[in-house]
Amino acid sequence: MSVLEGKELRIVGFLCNWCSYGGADTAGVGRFTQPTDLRIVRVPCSGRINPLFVMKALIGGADGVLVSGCHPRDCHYAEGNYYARRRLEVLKGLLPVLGIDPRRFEYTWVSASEGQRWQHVVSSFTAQIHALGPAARFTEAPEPARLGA
Amino acid sequence: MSIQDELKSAITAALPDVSCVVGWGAGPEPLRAAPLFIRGEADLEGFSAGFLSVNNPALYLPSLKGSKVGVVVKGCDARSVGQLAAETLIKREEVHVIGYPCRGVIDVDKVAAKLAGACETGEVAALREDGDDVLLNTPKGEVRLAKKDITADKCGRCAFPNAGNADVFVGERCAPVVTEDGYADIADFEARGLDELKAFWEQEMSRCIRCYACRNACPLCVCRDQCVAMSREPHWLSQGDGVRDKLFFQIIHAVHLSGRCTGCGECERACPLGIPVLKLKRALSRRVEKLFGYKAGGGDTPPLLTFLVEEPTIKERDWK
Amino acid sequence: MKIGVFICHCGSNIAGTVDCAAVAERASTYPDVVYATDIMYACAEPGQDAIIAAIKKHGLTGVVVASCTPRMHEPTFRKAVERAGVNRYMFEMANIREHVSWIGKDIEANTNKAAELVRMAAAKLRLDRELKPKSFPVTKRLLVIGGGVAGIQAALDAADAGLEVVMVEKQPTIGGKMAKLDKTFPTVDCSSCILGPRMVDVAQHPNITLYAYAELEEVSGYVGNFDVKIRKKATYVDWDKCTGCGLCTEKCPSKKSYDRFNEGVGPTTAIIIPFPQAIPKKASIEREYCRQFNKGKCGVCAKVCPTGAVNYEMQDETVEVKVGGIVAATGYDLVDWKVYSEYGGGRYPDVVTSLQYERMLSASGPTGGHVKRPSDGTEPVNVVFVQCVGSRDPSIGRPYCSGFCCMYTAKQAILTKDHIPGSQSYVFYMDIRSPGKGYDEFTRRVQEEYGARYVRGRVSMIYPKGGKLMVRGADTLMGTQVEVEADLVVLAVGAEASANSSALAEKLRISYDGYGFFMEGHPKLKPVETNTAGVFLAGSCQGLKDIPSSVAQGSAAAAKALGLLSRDMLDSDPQIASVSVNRCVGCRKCIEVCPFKAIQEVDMRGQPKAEVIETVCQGCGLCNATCPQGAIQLSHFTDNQILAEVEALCRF
Amino acid sequence: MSAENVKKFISFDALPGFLARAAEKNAVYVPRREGNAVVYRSFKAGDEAELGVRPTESCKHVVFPRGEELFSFAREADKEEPGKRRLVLTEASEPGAAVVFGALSCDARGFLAFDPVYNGSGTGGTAKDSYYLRRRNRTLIVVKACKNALNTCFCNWVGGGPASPQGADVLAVEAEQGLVLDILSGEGTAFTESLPAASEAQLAAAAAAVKAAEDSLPKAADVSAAPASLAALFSSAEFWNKESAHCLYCGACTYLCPTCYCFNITDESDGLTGVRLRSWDNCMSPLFTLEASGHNPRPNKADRLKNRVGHKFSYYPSLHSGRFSCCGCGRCIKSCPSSVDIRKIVLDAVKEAANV
Repeated sequence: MSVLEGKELRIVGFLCNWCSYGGADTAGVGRFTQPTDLRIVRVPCSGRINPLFVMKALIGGADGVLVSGCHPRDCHYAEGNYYARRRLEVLKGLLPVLGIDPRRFEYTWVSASEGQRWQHVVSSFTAQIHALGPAARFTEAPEPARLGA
Repeated sequence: MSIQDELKSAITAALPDVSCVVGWGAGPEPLRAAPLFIRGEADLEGFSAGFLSVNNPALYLPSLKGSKVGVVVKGCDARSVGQLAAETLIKREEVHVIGYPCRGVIDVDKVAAKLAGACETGEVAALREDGDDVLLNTPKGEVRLAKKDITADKCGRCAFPNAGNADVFVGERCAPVVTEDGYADIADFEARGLDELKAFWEQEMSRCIRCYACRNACPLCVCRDQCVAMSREPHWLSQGDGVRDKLFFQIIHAVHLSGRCTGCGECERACPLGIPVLKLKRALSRRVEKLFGYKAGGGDTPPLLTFLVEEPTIKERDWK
Repeated sequence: MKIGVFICHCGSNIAGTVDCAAVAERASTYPDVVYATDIMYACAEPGQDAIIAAIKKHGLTGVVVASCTPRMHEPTFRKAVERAGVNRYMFEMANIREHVSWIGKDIEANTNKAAELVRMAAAKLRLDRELKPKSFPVTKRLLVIGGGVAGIQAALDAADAGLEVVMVEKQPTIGGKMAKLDKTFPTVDCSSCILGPRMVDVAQHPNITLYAYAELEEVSGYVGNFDVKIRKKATYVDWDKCTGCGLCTEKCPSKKSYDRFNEGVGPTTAIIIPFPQAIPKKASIEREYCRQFNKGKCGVCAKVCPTGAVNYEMQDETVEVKVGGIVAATGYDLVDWKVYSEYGGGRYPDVVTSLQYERMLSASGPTGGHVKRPSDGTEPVNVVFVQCVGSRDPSIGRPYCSGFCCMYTAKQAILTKDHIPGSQSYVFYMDIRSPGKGYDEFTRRVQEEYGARYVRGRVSMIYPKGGKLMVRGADTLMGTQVEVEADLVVLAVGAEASANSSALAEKLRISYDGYGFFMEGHPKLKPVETNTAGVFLAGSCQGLKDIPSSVAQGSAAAAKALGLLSRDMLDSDPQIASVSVNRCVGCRKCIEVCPFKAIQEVDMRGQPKAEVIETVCQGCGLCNATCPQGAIQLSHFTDNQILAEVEALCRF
Repeated sequence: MSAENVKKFISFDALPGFLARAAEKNAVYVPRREGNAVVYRSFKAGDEAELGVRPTESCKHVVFPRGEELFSFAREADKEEPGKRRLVLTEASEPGAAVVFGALSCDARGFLAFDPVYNGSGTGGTAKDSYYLRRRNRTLIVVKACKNALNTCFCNWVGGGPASPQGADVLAVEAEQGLVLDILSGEGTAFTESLPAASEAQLAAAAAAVKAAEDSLPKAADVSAAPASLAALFSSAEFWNKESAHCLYCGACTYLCPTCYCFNITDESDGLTGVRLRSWDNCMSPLFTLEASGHNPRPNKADRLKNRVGHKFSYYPSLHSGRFSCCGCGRCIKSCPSSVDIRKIVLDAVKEAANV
């Protein structure tokens, strides 16, 4: 699906159900205005997030990907976010070498009570992506334009 | 006794207790050896370990699980054995590891570059080692090349030339080429800038024929028949020829190896189209090493299968 | 598959900033969508009926409702589709209220976003599979953490209904904060007369096992079958032998111990029974004050004990209990008021906390119910009460109102007059918060009948002057500075979540807010439930509240627990992981990371394979993200489903 | 020699211009060096064709793309009846004419193994693969004869040679700073129309070059017994386990092979729109014979390697008048990451079967 031309960029969020999705709900209940770009994929736990989902979105045309889970020590499943933290932190090392601006991916922790923090995270991440502009798409042409040509 | 003879004795000594010993023998052409499965002393005849022993014999170990096998290893191969054991993908006690000091192995592509204009590597009729050089019989006459100019890149940053975990070690341990892998190659590569790197991968991956030699040559890719590259459930990739899917497979491979890759470089060597796929894995290895001080192959639990409640090295963004 | 899509207006909550009809029209072009409409209130009865009717009329096999958050009404709609014969898991929600209409006013952007969220939901739904819950047996035993009034109420209600209850209290006695109170507002009746019998009931109830001076060490398992480890701290007195005669406390030579129960108003002994009505009425040694432990010799208590109960070698002990549900009722602590240097920061003995004052007022307290200045033991005349000490103060990170201080201050002013008829009370307040039955009348009585002088303003400074304390503050109603010469100053210290509440929340795997108060499942509809099935909340641990509210919540938590544990079998959530044995290579990575030990290795024709223990799996999906070949998949959140959602957005 | 069979000549200097002109009309694929590989790329003015080093891959993808869209489909909603879906199929656009310039002789011969499978001749005309044929018929192949043999070459074992004209429209032989072009088809005539005839000296030099190349090949082994030998060893697990021990069963051999023609068909769809895709498949892959039940009649690499070798040297010849489905290019040997050598396997099989 194409983004709202000129208005939005494609930003995908992966949020754990218990904390961050709840935090986004809390932000909504509090009517904390946010940019409209973000589309949230709800998962049970940040530990469910295979780093490859992030890559799939980025290679598939997302301009930004935001992951958010429960704060460390507060995972609904006790340990999921600890694993997520390591995996996502490691993943950041892959982006530059692929030619993807590492600022297009962030992860953070937002609890179900932190509506305001969520508003802040979404607003600053969206602003960050807009500052970077649309991501260059990886070609699907069988023969890409040649280097140095 | 020469190293070759010592190795042969070590293999002979091991044979009664193992179903086979994996090593190297003569290959289809002078520049290339082939993995050799030694089941009896008769098979020892073709055995040779040295400059041409590029294949990583640890590759075969998971499929031989269940019976005791022997394996002759270079230092880097031994790291693969260590990692497989750490992940319980093999039982260490089922593997009899025979190590020897490795001083580097050939990179046939570098030979090709040296011979460019004169002949192809496939035209080399014979190879003879002469100290630090090799002598090649080519249609244009004998060519002398310094080994250091045609040695694989990984050997230039080798910190583990002697199989550390060998059950039997043959010969004098040699000094490591470096003590630390500085990942300078990755830093240089990254310095090319995002736009150029994106174009680089588009160009390189457009050559990919999806043969999965990279995957199948990887000793730590143990999903093999069940690899997500071809499965529909889960369906990560289309079967098309597009660059995005082909690149995405390399991303899958790299992510699956993060914190596990020992940098043996077999993926990149195996690629018939010469795509430098090891770079992605090394970028992740560099990060894993920086974050967790973890070098795969040492026998510790892979860092992504564990955690610390407080991660001293992870600086999270505070969103202030 | 035949998908029906229902776009809820939620009155104007959604329709105000989302063109719901346009979303429905776009949804009608999505894969497998055969019916799409907008609807005024999807959750209301007519809305649910319309969904059911559409399922029947169009033969729908899956439903997407775009409305509020699934955390709110997913169960509602799942039941609705089930009533129409569709498996409850063939249902997806798109959150177009909290995540769309309520966070922006741009109708074009909102409408487009809503349509995309519906597209994602439909894409996921196409890959949903019918799921059926499995039944598993329940341990009919309830754990109550905390023996304050809320915990006591919960325990008694549950025990009276026939449930086995295990109560864990970290102090040597139950009773909590209420046991320290002299009287309660607004009736000014005796606190211990109300609570005392309830405490005795706990001790005597055949269904209640009490572990006092004990703490929760570890919780594992899941709803219906929690495995709990309780650490019984060493009391150095064998409670099986102790009769509570109190001889040891009389003879103990270490008489300068801090009296925890009495908030440090007067010293106590190293071996103590906290107060006469303590339950259990058993002695325990406070090791840090005991000569035997500090100097290595004394042994007086051991010598005098008629039953030989004292045992200096006693060690902490761990008890393991299986329970089906857990009520957390861990209460509150007072804010550390000593951060306020303007109030002396603890340097002036005649500045006391409301709780210390409560102990002075209590006939069973260290002063025998006589109000005396700690500095010289004289009876005060001018007593100044300072409210909101540590409440409504963002500068110390306590911006909230503690809720009960206005009322207890009024009560203490009344009691002051009762105890010292010639006294004069002054109350410095910010606002008087007195909603509740008879509460506002109460605060009026203290001023009108008892002559307490209420000054609206904050106290800026307290300083000593010739044996008195000068209390300087503003009278904002008069617009003047006031200074009162006080004999005694009582600080109405605000409350905060009890110490280590966050650590307990982590053990229980429940959420807590920034202050450490536990998060209820829903602020309106699930006030005593948490998002962790089988864990309930009672009392101030969820948010500060007075006694009646705490008791009400205690009963409510018991009712919820009873509802859960009245069943012999529970249905497991079928949104759990399952292994494709063909694809599993037995690498054990999932087993290694599973936080619940819910995966085991099994042998299948000589090949090692992973197997999920269905009732243990909690559905976090960590295994799924770990398995390189995706052989283990989390039902309802499979790789393909998440990929379908991603690809609904990122495929160009 | 008829007028049409006049051999032409093009100098290396004139070649880029000639290819540029050809590229204006057709897609022209030439071997190009990329990194450590030589691959076929579409020629653009200014490009340099690599006619010295032998291409890493074969040119079969020009006729048989690695991933070919057969058609696309869409489910369109009906405005009047929103619940109804119309399935709209769109055929993939017709491929244009293509030229492969600088193919190896083996590559051109490889298509001769494809043809009977896809043009119906192997099935009595019943099964014709129009997708294959439409590209095959529009692709002109200019073979550049090899100057000498590589260690891995064995085209002479299977009826080929460094300058075999089989399957080629034009055969180019390097001589006198250019190429002598032997025109072998009508399309080849049209393609080379603008070029001058070769001189006698050029022709003589070309003939000498061909002779030298042929002489550089070792004597061909006799593999005439291979079909029977391999059939005899069908059940010899021991033989195949031994031969396949070091094989890592990737698809490099089959995907680089000019004669491997197997494919897979998948629908790649987001639910609304999608394509039916034909992509290369290979018999070394465990999925190749995986049945829906989960059963796989070729569960391990020995079974699969047996099929690959057996197909090329036994089953295929038995169906297609004795022709091996192997052109002897040796790419499977040269590019095998674990140095599997099909020549050795075939010879071992012949020897082993003789002993049985």
